[in-house]
Amino acid sequence: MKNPYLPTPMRIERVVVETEDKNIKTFSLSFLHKEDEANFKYVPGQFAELSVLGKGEAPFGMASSPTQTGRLEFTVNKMGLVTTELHSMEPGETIGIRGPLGNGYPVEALEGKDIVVIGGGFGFSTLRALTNFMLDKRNRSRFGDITVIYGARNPGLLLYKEELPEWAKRDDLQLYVTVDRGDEDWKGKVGVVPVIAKEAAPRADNAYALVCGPPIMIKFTLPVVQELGFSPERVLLSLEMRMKCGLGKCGRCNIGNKYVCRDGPVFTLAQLNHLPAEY
Amino acid sequence: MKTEVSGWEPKIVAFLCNWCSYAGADLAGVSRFQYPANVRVIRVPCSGRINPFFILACLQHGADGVLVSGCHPGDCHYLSGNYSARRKFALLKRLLEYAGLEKGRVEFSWVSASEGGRFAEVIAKVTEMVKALGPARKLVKK
Amino acid sequence: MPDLSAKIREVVQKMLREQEVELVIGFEQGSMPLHSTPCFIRNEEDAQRLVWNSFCDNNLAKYLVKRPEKVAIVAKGCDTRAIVELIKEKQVPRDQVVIIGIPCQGMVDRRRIEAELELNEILEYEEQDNKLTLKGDGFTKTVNRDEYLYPCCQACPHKNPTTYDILIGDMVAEQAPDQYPDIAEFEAKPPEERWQYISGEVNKCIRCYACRNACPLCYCKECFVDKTHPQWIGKTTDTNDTFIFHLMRAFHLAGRCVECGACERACPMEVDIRKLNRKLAADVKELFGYEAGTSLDQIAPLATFRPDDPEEFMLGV
Amino acid sequence: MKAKVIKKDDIAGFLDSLLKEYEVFAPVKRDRLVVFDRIHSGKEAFLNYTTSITSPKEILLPQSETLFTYSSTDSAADVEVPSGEERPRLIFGIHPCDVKSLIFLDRIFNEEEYKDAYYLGRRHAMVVVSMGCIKPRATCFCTSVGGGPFSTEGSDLLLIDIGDEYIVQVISDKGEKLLGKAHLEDAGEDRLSLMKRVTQDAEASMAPKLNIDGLKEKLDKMFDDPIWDLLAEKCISCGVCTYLCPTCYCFDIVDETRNSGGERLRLWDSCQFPLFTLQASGENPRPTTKERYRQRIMHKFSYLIDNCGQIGCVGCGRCVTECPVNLDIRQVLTAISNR
Repeated sequence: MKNPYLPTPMRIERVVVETEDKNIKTFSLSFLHKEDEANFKYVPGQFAELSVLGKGEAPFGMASSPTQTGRLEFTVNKMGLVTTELHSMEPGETIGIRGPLGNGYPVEALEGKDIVVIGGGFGFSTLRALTNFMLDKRNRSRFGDITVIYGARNPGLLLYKEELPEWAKRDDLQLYVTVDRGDEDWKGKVGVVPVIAKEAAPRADNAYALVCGPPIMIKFTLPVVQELGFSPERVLLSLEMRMKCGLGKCGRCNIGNKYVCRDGPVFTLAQLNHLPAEY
Repeated sequence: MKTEVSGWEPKIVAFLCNWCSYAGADLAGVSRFQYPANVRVIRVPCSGRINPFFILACLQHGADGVLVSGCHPGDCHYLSGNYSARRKFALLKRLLEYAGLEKGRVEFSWVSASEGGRFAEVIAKVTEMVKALGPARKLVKK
Repeated sequence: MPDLSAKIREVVQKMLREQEVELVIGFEQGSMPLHSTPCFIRNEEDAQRLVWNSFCDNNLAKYLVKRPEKVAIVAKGCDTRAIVELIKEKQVPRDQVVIIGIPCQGMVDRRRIEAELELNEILEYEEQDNKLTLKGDGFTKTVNRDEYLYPCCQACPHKNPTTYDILIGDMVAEQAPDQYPDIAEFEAKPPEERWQYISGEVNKCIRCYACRNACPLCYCKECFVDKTHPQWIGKTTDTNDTFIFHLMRAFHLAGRCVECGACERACPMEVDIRKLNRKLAADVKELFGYEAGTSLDQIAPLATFRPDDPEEFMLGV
Repeated sequence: MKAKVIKKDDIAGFLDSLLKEYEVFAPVKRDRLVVFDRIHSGKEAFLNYTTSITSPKEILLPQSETLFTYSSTDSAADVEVPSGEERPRLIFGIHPCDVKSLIFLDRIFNEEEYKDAYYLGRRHAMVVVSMGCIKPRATCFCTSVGGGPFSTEGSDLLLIDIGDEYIVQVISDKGEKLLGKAHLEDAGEDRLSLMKRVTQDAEASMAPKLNIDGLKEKLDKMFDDPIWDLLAEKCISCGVCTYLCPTCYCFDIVDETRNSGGERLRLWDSCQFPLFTLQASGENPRPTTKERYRQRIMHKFSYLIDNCGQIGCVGCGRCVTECPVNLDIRQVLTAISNR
């Protein structure tokens, strides 16, 4: 068995500064060794530990779709020791990766269903991966209608600014981009995610809702999706928690008897309803 | 316990306050005073800025000696930074030596902006003391 | 030692009845012989649980920091010293705490008694006046409590509360000011021997931080050992890192340590922690004339200075 | 079951013979405390003890261990995993409760989906020579959590003190092999009946069992119970209980740099430390002692049953005797059961 603590080297190919405050960057990485790439099979919603030798590791969801080969993307918010170091790194430099970890979105269960993606802020990264996965021409026919509702606090904090207009042009995707507070240049929607979700009112029969965002958004969005008719089994959430090993062993990321790193990070609302409300 | 290693030159970190001791070092340079080249200078705004961890981190990671130097009492640019520092340093120096660290590894001095000559003398003295002690062995992280 | 339990209960019941405070922090019987344990009393009936004996060794001031409610606290000399420092450091508002001061006759070092009895486990004990009667499987032994006081209690010059709102029991005679003879003796040893001794002590440390967490004056939200950015010291039990942890833990308590010995009692590995704390306490007293926790008015020594502070340690050129 | 006998005076010599083949760990005395450590001579072993202060888990799960080293912090550089132990390990004089903790750790670090190479490197081929507890402490509660002072589970040999000699019970083939060259005398009827008396006396001297039947079912309904506020009120969030506990295994992973390179380390961590769950954003989902103490109890007595069919407590009593504020897990479990 492979030693799960050993990082695999990857080269930074491209760094995109996502937000105006420059605190969020997306790193595009390629494996130094071809065989490592072949071994890294993942589904949207899974995550990996990015490793900077001398600083440590931190977990991030894959922001890219597995349909896009040759590159892995991670959207990194500058927060602590590892992320600060990552933010100082440039294309050509090498970092390590451990993964894929966690369960990811239940792609097979989603097949044949309408999909409603609801994301807020930084939590949108793995939902973006899932959306691109579904939009891939080999996959698009496997899913029903796709609705994407994505919000940030202000226009400067919206991620994936190159990609959103592309999505907007498509006729096989209903896109709602919103901000809590606009500015002079902002022509789009203004309003918090739960309100926009209620307005958009996607049909709930034969559909799944996937929700990821800050706790406050989740809190107000869950009643909305349930009002729209999504049963708890059809609402999926991706959680986050301080993690170290990513293997369900180091003992810190559990909610009740489930480890976010190993049993999650994706849970149905029905599962979460059976777990304690706190960590 | 003296260990004279042939060809060995000590590494000494000197934390100098921006307003007095650093200027004193500058003056020593401009005035062409000779002093040993063992010192690596770190400029700090005030001797009051010195966190004891700065000193311990130096010893842990390869310094053979540490010098902290600030303005003479009464001359602090921030009025009382060096007074507060003096109390801290008094306790720290005593604690380190009590725990068995050699006298002379960690030293404190006052050097003003006009004391270029004194700066050279302080450095010479510190270097001589650390040389006599030999390479740091205690608190050094292997 | 007089049994003050009944008096404490009476006072506490009255306080709770009259709603003078919402909570009283005191001691109750512990779950093992020779143990008392902190307890939190919120109603009159529960006040019956309160006890006072030779094993009320925890420093309860630990529990006062950032309390939302008005609290009364049962406090020995060292507890009151800690409360004084906490008040001065603005961690405890003076008007939010009612100090039930208790003159203390020193607490008993159960580990020393247990070590002497070796494998004979104490299953029951009785305390009467100055005698402790210890009973176990097939043995009964009576000892004089005063011979088994904690080292910090033996040296304690402040057995009486340094400040209080209510006093229970009679003030006890204080012994002469601490001259720190143990520190002087240690200091007289060669530096290498001191280094070896402290290295040996810190090598026992398992970095559980019980010393820090038991200390009434350690309340930082983020301790220096937990900092990652910058990381001051490594997190392993490497001797140098652990040495620096203990040096700096003691240094952070310079002029604040009330010498209650909570750190040493909490340490499962019996590290001689007070060797460092007491050095600083001795120096603070000698250099700055300050004894922690003895006065609400005197400014903490590292929060002030005098232009003529000693500087004999400075490099003379 | 085969039973041999060995004189107490011959133990040091027996250990010396084992030292030729094994890395031997045994209780040793350090000042007033007994800890487990590697011995280099049979004389070092100190067997006349009740409970060691630290648990022998550190033999399998060191407080800090190197996952790998690197000569440069460039992630393209090769990392090096430390090579495993060369000689098989032998633990001597360990009490049955601590042996139970080794079996517990096996189910965490050697399970179907996760085999920890570092752990297994130390555990595989390990020989366990345990020693029955003829004098359980009043704080021992092994019998309440499925163990016993003379339990043979997990041992290869079990020693029982009958005065000047130990009865050596042969539990496994490994144990039998170990005795191979020692040529010990059979115990014989008289000694065995003496042993029976000793063990019966010891068992009878155990404190009454805790009444904790149905504890898990209780706990599963009690996450939001206000009792947690009270139970944890005196806890000071130190790591004594978790660090001394033979089954607490939670860990941290950190990097340490030296010169240009460094190492990635796995260290003991404690769910009682606020930092354990503190996120980089400053958010802490377990902000107070209440949440952290609840996690400790829930993990040990509920979650572990769901996840690997065992509880995380062997009843050694270390957390009971060493807690600086006398927060007694026996009282806590009883309070929960009485809820």
